[in-house]
Amino acid sequence: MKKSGFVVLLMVLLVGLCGAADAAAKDILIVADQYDATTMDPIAHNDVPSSRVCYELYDTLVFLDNEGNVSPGLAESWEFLSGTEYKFNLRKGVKFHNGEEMKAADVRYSMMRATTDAGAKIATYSQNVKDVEVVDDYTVIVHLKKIDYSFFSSLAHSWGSVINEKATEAAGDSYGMNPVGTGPFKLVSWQKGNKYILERFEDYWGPKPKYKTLEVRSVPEPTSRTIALETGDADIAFPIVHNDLKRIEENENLVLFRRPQNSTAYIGFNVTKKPFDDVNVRQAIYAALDIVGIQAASYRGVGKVPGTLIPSAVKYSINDEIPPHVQDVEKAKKMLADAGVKDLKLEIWTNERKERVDSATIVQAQLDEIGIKSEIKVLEWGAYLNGLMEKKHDLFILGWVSTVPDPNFAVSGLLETTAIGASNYTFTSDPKLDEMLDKGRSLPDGDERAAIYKEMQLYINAQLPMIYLHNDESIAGTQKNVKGFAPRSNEIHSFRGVYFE
Amino acid sequence: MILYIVRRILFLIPVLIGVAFCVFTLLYLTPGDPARMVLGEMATESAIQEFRRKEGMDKPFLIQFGNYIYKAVTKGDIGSSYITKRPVMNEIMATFPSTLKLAAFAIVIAVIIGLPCGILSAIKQYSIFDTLTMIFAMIGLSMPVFWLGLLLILLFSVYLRWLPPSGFDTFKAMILPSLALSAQSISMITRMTRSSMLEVVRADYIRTARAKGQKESVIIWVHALHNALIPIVTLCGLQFGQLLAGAILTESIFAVPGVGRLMVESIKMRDYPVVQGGVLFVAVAFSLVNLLVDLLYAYIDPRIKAQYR
Amino acid sequence: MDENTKNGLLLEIQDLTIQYVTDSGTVHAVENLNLRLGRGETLGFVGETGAGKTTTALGIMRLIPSPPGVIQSGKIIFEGQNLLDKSEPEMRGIRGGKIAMIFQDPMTSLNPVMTVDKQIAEMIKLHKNVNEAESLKLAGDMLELVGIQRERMHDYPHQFSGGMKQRVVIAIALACDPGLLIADEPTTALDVTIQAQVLELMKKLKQQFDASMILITHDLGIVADICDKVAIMYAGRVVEYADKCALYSNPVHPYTIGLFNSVPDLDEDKEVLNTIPGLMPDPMDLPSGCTFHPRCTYAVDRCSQTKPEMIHVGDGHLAACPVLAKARG
Amino acid sequence: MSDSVAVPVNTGRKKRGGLAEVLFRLRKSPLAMFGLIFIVFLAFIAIFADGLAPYPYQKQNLMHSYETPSQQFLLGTDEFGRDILSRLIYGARISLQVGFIAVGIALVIGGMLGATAGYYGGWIDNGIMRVMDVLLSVPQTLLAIAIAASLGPGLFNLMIAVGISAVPRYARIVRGSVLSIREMEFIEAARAVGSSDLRIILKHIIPNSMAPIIVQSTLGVASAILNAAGLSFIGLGIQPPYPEWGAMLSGGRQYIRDYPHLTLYPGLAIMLTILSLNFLGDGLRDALDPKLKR
Repeated sequence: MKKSGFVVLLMVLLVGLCGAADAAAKDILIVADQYDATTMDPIAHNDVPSSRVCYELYDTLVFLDNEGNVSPGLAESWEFLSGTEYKFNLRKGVKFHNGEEMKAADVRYSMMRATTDAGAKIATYSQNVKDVEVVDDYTVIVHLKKIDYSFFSSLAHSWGSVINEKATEAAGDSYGMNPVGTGPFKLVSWQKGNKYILERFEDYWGPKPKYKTLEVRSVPEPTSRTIALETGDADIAFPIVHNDLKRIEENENLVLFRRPQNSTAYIGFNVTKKPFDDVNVRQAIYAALDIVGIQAASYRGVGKVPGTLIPSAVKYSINDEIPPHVQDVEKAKKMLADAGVKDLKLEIWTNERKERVDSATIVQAQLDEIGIKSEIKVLEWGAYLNGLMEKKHDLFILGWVSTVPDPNFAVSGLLETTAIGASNYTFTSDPKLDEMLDKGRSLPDGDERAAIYKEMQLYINAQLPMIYLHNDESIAGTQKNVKGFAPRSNEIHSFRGVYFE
Repeated sequence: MILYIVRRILFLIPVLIGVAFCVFTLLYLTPGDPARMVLGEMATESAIQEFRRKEGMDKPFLIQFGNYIYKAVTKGDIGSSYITKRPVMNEIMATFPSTLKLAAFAIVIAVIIGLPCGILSAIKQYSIFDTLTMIFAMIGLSMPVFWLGLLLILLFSVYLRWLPPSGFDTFKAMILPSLALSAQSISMITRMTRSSMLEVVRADYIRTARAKGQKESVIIWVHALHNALIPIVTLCGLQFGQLLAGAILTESIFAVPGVGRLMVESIKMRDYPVVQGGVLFVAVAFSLVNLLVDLLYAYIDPRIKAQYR
Repeated sequence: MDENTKNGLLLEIQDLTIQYVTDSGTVHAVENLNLRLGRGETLGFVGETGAGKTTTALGIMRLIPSPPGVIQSGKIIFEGQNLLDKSEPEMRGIRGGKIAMIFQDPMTSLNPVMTVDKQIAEMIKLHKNVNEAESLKLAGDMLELVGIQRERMHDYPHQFSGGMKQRVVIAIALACDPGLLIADEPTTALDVTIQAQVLELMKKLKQQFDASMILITHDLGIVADICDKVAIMYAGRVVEYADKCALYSNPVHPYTIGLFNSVPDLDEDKEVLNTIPGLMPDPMDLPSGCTFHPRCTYAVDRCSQTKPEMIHVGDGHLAACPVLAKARG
Repeated sequence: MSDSVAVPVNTGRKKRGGLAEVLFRLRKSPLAMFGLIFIVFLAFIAIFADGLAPYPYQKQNLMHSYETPSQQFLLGTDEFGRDILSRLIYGARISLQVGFIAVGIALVIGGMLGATAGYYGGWIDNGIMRVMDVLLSVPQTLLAIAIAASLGPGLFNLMIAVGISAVPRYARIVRGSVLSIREMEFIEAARAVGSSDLRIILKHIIPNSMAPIIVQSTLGVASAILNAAGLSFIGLGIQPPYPEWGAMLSGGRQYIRDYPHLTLYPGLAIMLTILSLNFLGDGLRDALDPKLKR
């Protein structure tokens, strides 16, 4: 009776609702993302969902395409005056969402703001900016503190977005909720934790989007995202998890996109702690692990095991040239014995990400076979970072995304001495590596730069401060009638060019 | 009566200060440096120091707490989110409607189903209907909401494709979370109604009514129900209060952008002002709902009204 | 039995047996009970707690809670008709209208969430053809009749004292001029001073309304004050039935004698109060034969074997003890 | 009192000892007996998990992942090919541990606070109960989450978080029953013969306020297990590879479409356990409370 009451109630509700499906012409693109943006201030974040919305709201001086080629953005052309001086000629007649014209002063304001504490999260990119010189309303010269050729491509990152000085100053602390940019979309409403709605900016300088409204919902549950695609509640959904790949591929109304991502998940060693300070111990542990199997079991056919620290799509990568790692338990035992390590007990730390926990679980089982007893600690993000900062860890699983596709950013943030206290959680401090990194930055693109990074990758592999676990893929699903969309390797997917067929 | 309300609200103040103190202490003990979390892995040491200074985190614990209370009491300012920089109140108010809707929906479902089931069960005590209802109620009570939520998604979203598993914008999308959330309340209200009715039905004044020659239906629906309602109303109020704050799991399964999820996310992001403000807000809401219940109580029960002076 | 009473017979109970059937056994609450009540008479119903007095009263009202209560057999003839044959709707017309009941505890007998005038008016509306306003007016009249100011008619029960509540209960009971009033220990829960007032009121009103009354009590003093006839109950049976004077001057059944002896006598100076030895038997497991025999000082062998019949021991005086009946008779 | 309508169930029946009497009454409720038997069964499983489980709970077998129930794996395997049945069996150990120890913590702390408050009254009572009011004005789930977050994950911390968040309830209940018992004559008598306060509390008051406490504790174990599973579900609970049911459920939810058995069995296990405890608690309430006899 109670049950049937339930069902009757549901039926009544449903009959009433199912009829009222939307019949209007398609002028809205609905995207199911995993998380909501944290802020729409381009320099107050360093997370992918926020970067994605900034990409639609703002423009940068230069654009980078999927292959890493630079094309003009707000700057029509540019000139490298020297290693530390880049001159940009700005596009004329570009309007902000508030109607003002974009001028050199705004570019200067945007960049200099990024060098203050407001830009602490993207300091990696902005710290080298010395000054921005306003030559005239449509010309600026960016002065760097020291030569760094990786800087230029970073300008295409969200941090390089040009914002409106007046609007930003007026909004003060609440700017992150009231963005004003020059991008093809402007913000209509944002319900935090749920969705934001953008609308086509009719005065956009470039090609205008073919649809009026862009709605991005945050749907944390992978199953729910796939269902949203299947039921037509979403036009585009990402990321898609491995167990739903086939489901989307086999669905004739849907299209699955896969693209290698510029990211590396790794099992790091705390190299300041005994016995992990010994490269032989690190190598022994590496030998004990069937990394290929672990990656396959945890990520289930998505991505691949990296060969080096620099992801394949980033220039000068030799990621795909390294032969696959082979597990050798006997060798591992011997190396461990040679290093004089007995009865090793260790902790493997990870955050809650399922695949990482899964990997840790398998690593634990495999280490057991060479007599290493390990305990897994799954920490919630804040506690995890804090613990790493305090150097209490042994092994830990973490990932690194090269949002800016320059090899420098793939390595420096993880292993350079200056990154200790920031994102260098292996606490690697290797003068030789630091020197190579310096040299790599000071060279313009070319064979010489390529050689340095190749050498660097092999050197890191030999030192083994971390075991590479996984190069991820950007996987997205769309409705069949959605065209002009392709996931990007840095996960900053763009919806500017999407149209319906 | 008004005096009573004012007194109750005044009484809330020390309780809230106590709550604030507890939360403050808990957060103080929580591992994870908010400055580091907020500013990111690449933040420089000076930026972090500046942040800590600006947020008053360099001061001793008690001074931090004192400042917080001082600002909250004198200016009604409970701080701004570390992450969005918006006032905490705005953050909460942005999420509260969803939670309120969810809780209200759930409690309405619970009353609509639970009350009649409980009454029928009591009238037909020991019948098959009664036994089945009680077993179902117990199952409902024992069902972990996160499991029920998954089962509902599996049934209604995956297999039947009737209802969306997430999104809280449309009425359609609100059905599943409300149902999942209401299961426990339905069971509790059913059980409470039954036992309350059974107790009342045995009361002397019901016998008096019978001795007057009154019809059984009038006895049940007028005499008994009115008296039985007193504990039921309390329970509904308590349940509603619980739902307001206890929807955390439901909100996370169905991606409802509510206060509960805001709390969990803020704890994870170490956005302490939001956590503090959120817990305080929930405590206030909880207490106000309880006050409301007490007032409703007086409306139903004249004996209690007499005590509210 | 005198003719007068017989002609004016209002209520006659024949062989009434009521049981409570529970999981742990059957409670023999009332067994083969026989009783008569004439018009205008007041019958005192005396016995210890658990003797079955209230059950008998509820039986007359057909308000035995069921389950577990079951009226197994017997007849309850009220105004010449067997109440046990009545349908439930017919019974509803009789309850309150013709037979009204006053319950023991005035504290709990009134609906706490209803004003008293409405509670009285409810009774009036059920049995008299009046509208809401009239019924409320009559309710006010009834309140005045039982000695409560009319202004207080809109008050809730909790605003009255115990004695006043019982007055309200009496007002409800008498509101429809019933032929029979059953009062179940109406004063037990009240203070002694209030008891007298309430009893006085009941006595007065009973006369005024010309009703018969069954007064359930364990207080022999009250019986002496109000009643015409007395029935002594023990373990579900009436063991002695007589005129008040006859009973008080010449108690026959050993239990009755025991009861009278246990009343403290101010004229005598005794160290110890006389009590009846032993306890009431377990109603699930009654002794065989005369249920009183285990406690009876006069018991002989056959007392434990055959159930004693009611025996005439005088004019309208019956007792269920063959041993003493023979001795007296 | 001559309310002869209330059936005197107790009179005359042979007097049983307290426990035997309770068990006797419990036997009459099939649901409560079901609950009791299931919990005893579960406790048995939990204690002898090492002998009963067909596989170690952490034993991976990647060749056999996601298998549906079969002869080899009675309830199938999870994503690592770990035997779900074995994990459920070990999970019983964890869940019961969490449930009972958390309630134990809540009972000891809450009980002491409540007994002290109720027994001494006055400003001590006032002080303690105001603090409890503060804790009660934060809903239990939220409180548990906050405590769990501040302690960090782990079995022991989970117990503490769940336990502490339940303290105010027990303090209230114990205080309530102590208050009602304190006024009774035998306490006066004990005081008159010069028993110490502690002795009175321990020897007289606590044993006499046991009934509501036992009932509340039984139901409390259920809610503690549920709470702990909820915390594990949102990732504030127990570390892998320990097979906590809530964590198993959470881990399997990504596969709910393809392999519903990963979530079905842990969910069922939680539900049955809670159900049994609730049935048992209800039955105990009826058996222990003379007023509720029917």
